[in-house]
Amino acid sequence: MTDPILFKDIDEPGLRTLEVYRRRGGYDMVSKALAMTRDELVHDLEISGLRGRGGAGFSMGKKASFLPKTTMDKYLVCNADESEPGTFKDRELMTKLPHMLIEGIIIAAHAAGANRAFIYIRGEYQEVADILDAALVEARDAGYLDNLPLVVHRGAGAYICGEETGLLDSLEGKRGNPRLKPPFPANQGLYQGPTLINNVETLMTVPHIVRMGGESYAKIGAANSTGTKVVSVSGNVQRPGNYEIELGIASRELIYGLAGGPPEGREILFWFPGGSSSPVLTKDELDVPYDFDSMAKAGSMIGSGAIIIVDDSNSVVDVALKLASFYRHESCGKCTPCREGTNWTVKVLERIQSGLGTPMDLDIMASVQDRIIGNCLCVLGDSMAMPIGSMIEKFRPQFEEYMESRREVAA
Amino acid sequence: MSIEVRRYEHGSRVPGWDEAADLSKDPAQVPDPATTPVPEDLRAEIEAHMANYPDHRSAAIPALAAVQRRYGWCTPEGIEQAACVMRLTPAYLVAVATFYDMLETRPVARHTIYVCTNISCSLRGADELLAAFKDAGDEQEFNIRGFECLGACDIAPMASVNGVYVGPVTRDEVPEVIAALRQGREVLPDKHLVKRPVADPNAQT
Amino acid sequence: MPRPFHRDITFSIDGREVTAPENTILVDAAKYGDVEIPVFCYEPKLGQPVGACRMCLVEIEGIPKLQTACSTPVKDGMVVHTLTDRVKEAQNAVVEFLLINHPLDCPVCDKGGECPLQDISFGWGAGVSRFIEPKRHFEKPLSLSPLVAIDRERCILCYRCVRFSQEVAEDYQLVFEERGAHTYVSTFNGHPYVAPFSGNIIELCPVGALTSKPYRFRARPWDIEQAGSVCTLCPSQCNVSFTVRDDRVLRVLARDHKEVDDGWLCDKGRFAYQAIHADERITRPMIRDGGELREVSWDRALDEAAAALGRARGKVAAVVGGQTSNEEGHLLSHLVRDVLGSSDVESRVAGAPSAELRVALDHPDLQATVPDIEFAHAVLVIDAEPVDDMPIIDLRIRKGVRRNHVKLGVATSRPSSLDPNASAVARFAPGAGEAFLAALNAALGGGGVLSELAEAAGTTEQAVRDVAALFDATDLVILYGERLLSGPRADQTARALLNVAGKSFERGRDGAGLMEIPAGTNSRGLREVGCVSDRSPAEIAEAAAGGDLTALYLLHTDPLVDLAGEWEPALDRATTVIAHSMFLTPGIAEHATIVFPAESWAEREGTVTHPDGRLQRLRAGIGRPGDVRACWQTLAELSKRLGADISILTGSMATAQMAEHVPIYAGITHDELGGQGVRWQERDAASAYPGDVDFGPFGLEAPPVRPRPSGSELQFATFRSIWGGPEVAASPALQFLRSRPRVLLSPADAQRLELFDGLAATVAPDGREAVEATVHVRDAVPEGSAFLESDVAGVVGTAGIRKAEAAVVV
Amino acid sequence: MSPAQWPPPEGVVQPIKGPQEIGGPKGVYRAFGETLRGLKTTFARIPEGTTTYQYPEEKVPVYPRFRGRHRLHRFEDTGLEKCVGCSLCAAACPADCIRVVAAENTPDNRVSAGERYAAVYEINLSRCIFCGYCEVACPFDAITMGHDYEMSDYDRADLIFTKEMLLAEPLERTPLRAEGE
Repeated sequence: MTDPILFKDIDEPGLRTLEVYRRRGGYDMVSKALAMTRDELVHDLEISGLRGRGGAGFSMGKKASFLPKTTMDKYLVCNADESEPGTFKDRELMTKLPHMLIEGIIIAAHAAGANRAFIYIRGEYQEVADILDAALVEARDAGYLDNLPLVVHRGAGAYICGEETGLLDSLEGKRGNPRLKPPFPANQGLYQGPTLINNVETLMTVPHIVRMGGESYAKIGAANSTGTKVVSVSGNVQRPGNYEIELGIASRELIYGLAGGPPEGREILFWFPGGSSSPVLTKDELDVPYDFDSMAKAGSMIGSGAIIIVDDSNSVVDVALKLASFYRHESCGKCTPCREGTNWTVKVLERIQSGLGTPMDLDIMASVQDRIIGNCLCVLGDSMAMPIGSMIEKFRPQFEEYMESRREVAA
Repeated sequence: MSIEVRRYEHGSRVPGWDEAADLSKDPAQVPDPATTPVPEDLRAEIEAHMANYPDHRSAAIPALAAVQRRYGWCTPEGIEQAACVMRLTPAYLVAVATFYDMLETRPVARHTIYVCTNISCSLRGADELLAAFKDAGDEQEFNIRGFECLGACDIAPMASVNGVYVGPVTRDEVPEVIAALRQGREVLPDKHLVKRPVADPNAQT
Repeated sequence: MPRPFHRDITFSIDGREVTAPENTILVDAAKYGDVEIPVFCYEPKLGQPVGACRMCLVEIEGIPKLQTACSTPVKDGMVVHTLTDRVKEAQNAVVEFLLINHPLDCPVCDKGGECPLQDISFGWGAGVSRFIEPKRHFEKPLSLSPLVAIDRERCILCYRCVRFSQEVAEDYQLVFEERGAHTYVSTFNGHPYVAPFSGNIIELCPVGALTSKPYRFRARPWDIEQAGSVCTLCPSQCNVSFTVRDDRVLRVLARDHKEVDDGWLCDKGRFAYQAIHADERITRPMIRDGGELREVSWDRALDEAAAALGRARGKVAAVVGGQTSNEEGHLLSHLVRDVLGSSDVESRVAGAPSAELRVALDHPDLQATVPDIEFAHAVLVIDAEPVDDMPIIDLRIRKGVRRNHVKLGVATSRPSSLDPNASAVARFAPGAGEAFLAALNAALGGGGVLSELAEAAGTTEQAVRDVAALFDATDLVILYGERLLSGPRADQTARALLNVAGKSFERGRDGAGLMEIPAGTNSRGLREVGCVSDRSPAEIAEAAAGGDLTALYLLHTDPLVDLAGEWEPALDRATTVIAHSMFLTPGIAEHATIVFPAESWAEREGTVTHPDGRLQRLRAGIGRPGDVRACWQTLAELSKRLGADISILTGSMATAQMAEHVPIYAGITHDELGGQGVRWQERDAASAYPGDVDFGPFGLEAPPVRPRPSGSELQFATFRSIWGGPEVAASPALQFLRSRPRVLLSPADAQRLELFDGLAATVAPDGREAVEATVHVRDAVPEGSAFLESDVAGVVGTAGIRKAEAAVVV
Repeated sequence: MSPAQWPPPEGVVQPIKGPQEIGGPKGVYRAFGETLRGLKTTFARIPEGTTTYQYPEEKVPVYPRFRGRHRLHRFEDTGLEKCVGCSLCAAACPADCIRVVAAENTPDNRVSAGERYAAVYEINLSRCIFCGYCEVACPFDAITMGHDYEMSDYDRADLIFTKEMLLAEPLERTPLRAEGE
């Protein structure tokens, strides 16, 4: 295990202030990065192999290179609308290292040629937003933001605003409905201008890449999944929390070694490797290495890097209903399959819970998930359909058993 | 025995769906400054937000949040005032306000307690915690809501009390939270999220 | 902005090679190959696609996921499949999802039979549903406005209505509230959706969620016939289609014409059809007998009219209303001039510029077209409020600004609804149009002292300069209200306007030019067929009051309502007043001696000319009620009885007769006009337009000094709102919108005069009868000006305003 | 065969056998045999008695699915009309003999169960071809074909049946054929 990069000395008292952060070498990379040309910086980011930490896992350097080199207004938006159930790494990072984010934004804005930046933070994180605002005042006073107006924009509670185009609409002051793609934000994003959108963790990694150089950063982690990743482990584990790991370690080590595994006497029923929208894996799939490609091979995804452990004291139907209800609540209602499909799934699951379900309902539900996947405007519909679909596929006997027992209770 | 299937979510009808337009009202156009008085401080706050963005409409959420802070919820009058300052129709703002969970378009109590009831928290007893809160606090005084993931699964089950994250909260601590709010004390000072160290043992190198 | 040009490309759809313009949206491009892709939310008139309904998913080779055809522009060599199993599965899925919560109450639904959801479910749905949970049930139907009912159960959230409100009409009153499955269409806090164009959402709705209250349950699609014609209620001359059942107009729909109306209608055009079947309509000829108008036979009425006109030979004047068709105008002009030997046939509302200047202003080289507004670099609106004077142009201007970034300048006295879209706004004092133009001319380097002229116009130097900045644009379109060129100083104003136009664009350039927003529907056509006189209407009135004229012919107009000037004594003094009218408006009820029933716009045959020169054909959609006869027939008959050699038996013969006498319309026939009309400037006969034209630049006189109001007096002008006119007054559904006197005041003046919003006030214009009106305090009204909504437009001067007596009691 | 080949060549034309010679025993049979065979049937019916219906004193019974004059129905419990005025019958009618004008129910004037009701419902029975499509088209079973076939009248105008006439309880004038009859 290499030394932590983001988490190094993270609990040092006063790290939130500019003074302590600077004493620890903070903002040193700004001058180094600004001295590089845009192309050099983008190249460095590209060879570092840094992939977006927000969920999609797209190469950060490539994304920055897509922005046209015109003189028009360009924007950098930091996606701090961390709402994926099970994810809380950005909150931790922003609470403790607000200046590192600002430093990352300044460097990334240079890489993208952006002349205006926004941090879109979810409205629930009021304390974190206050911390960021305070840091922003310090940074502004210190002159770091002279050429880059940076505004912390607080959301007001909508999961869909974590989707990049939904976030842009919300930031423009509209309802946070996702937009059609193409055009992609890199061409027509915020206020119709080219826009680079990155997750908090991605942006905070940027100064470290500048410090280490892209090549040496690429040496950490697994092939095609370079670097370290902060993983949020929650649910039925003994030590829930954020852990910075080198990508590619065995999931078992992460869950049992770092987070302590499920409570005494319990076993893992299934687990979400990348937030609630990733297809679930069973306890037999604990040895899959924790990196982008291995997870994809196992039929799931790293997503935002949030592991949720469900132990065998829970019923898969209850978790499925919780999940489906969440997505129904958060569906923006713009496109038909997501709006109606999430609603339908919840209704069927509720009926199963009330004892009126039949095995045919499972087939219908599975087919509804199939009909959602790939037909929606954004990924929210898929985010429900994939885990629910995988639950029905992997836990059909449990579903049927549950229906049977419920029918008896109801009778 | 017949089991009642819930007709619609939460067993109730969706707010708004049964509402007709009141034909005696005038159409809601952009409020005219001449006939819409706006409190000076509210106007100043909204205008400051508007100045932050290239397009003043971006200030919709901050403006609505300001209205909510001032009036307790997004009152129709408050929305009209914000609309007047922003030169938008009130319908624009109400469309935005109803989209977001944290903006209230119906009257609510002064203290807000959001209990996260999403997967991670509910695996650790959040549903029982929410029930305990609902039993302990009355609706006139507390706006107690089960909320979607609040992004603090490490302290599950948790609650956001007037914006302050506390957790893990046990059911026994609920009366204390309620009492602290009533008396204006700090809520569970030892359990504030911002004071917690990182769980990662490698971080303290 | 030049209009986009697309080259043709070839792509493959369902195995057939199809040629279509490049970058056409796939849904439209597929139609070139006779392939239909089902859609709900896609509607190109509404702007950018939203891709919300997901009905149009298709497979495109090379792209792994299904794509929405509504948002994919077609490219050369693209290979598209719409019939594969994957696509069918997706289409079945979307239909099934949509029908989950859509009630199957088609038999009671007004949309049944003409419902896209029905058609698409039938054509692309699986035919079965696996959804066994109870459907949503809510109260229905609910009012959304006095004109529109909403049924939220049926709504499929396709975004069309809210997009219309937000992105076309830009009134932003109709929005989505809540989110997800709870989303519903609503307005703010229960306010009704009342806007000039609100009715369009009914036509846009692809299900029965939004229905027209006046049409509710009147007929089924198989009960009705559609009759295409042109609406003559305003100069927009929108192409409409009348829904006819049992010889009654039950509904008016838009008949898409890109060069005229872009497929939209205003609520007046959409709902005022009720006036056609109003009980108040005159359906038989009437003669004043013992002070009372009594119904008589046509023969008797024609005899009396011919006799009276014969007696008044040489002393006849005709006033022609804006809704008169070209044929009627021509026949009346023939009757008055050639048969009766008089010279006064006037269609304009007030004094107008001299014939030479008019020829210059209307010259084909200076003429802008409606689509030019959308594609110009800049548009300048002078002294007109499009939404009241020519509503559909308002939408066109907004479209240009929104989609093509056209720069808009607004120079008016009254605050305009277009102000928020404008990049330059200038407010000048009521009636100071001439001074403003002179100032603009000076700002453009045309001579004169800008500061003095701006002062004379009651505006600021900066405002004039802002407007002048628009003239950097290559293609500039200037829209001016007819009232700008009315009044005693019309000539000077017209010269200033020509000077300004000369600075703004090259003559003869496509995409730039002048366009008049006339006071009457067919003002341009009537001018061109010869309904212009040397005397202004006010002078005619004076002559009649003085006894110089003994017979007045009122064609589709009531001077007391429509015209400024002193008409009461004129009508009193004239021995014969013949009127063609649909309704007994005050002037006609009081003064007419012979009244002929007039056809409504749904019953009429003939042609009208759009302000940009497009001749369009009116076609009768329904039969004439009662004893009503065609107006051209009556006029021809009168000429004949008075000895003219004229024989017109059909509407097309009337058109031929008119075309024969108007050189620039030479040879026009109904066949040539077809359903879309034709611009006369684009025909060969346009060469008959006078060639020797003086376009200036002219030396300008100093504009007159404006009267300075004092005390409780304010500078004052009247305006006619879109809801004025007898048609609105006679339509039951539009009663709530009917124009009522209201006076707009600035907050400062209101405070000074101790008036508040909503209070009743007495408005006493200089030298006119005082009117009681409701006070509306508006921030945008400039201090010192007041505007009164009234049927008589264009009264300008000063007025004393004070609290009404009644207000004190309250 | 193409016209060019006319008249056909020799040998192609086959002579048809003409009528046999008159007379002989076969001739006698041919004269009376067929008549007798017919009379056999006639005489065999004599024991069955008379089958002539003495209409109009006596009426022909009809089958249950006989399509006679239309009826409109009401709900038995509420008394509301079943017809909602959807006009589908008018659309289905091949003779174009149905005219429906709908109107909206109000709380004060509730005629049918749905939002709309038929303010005017007319069937022009002089044009009706009794095909029963209206019955099939009706989504609410509001219109059915009754058994009455006695609709002749002296005035064509009287053959336009209004909603009131169609809704009225009809006189059961037509006997129904019993089962198996």
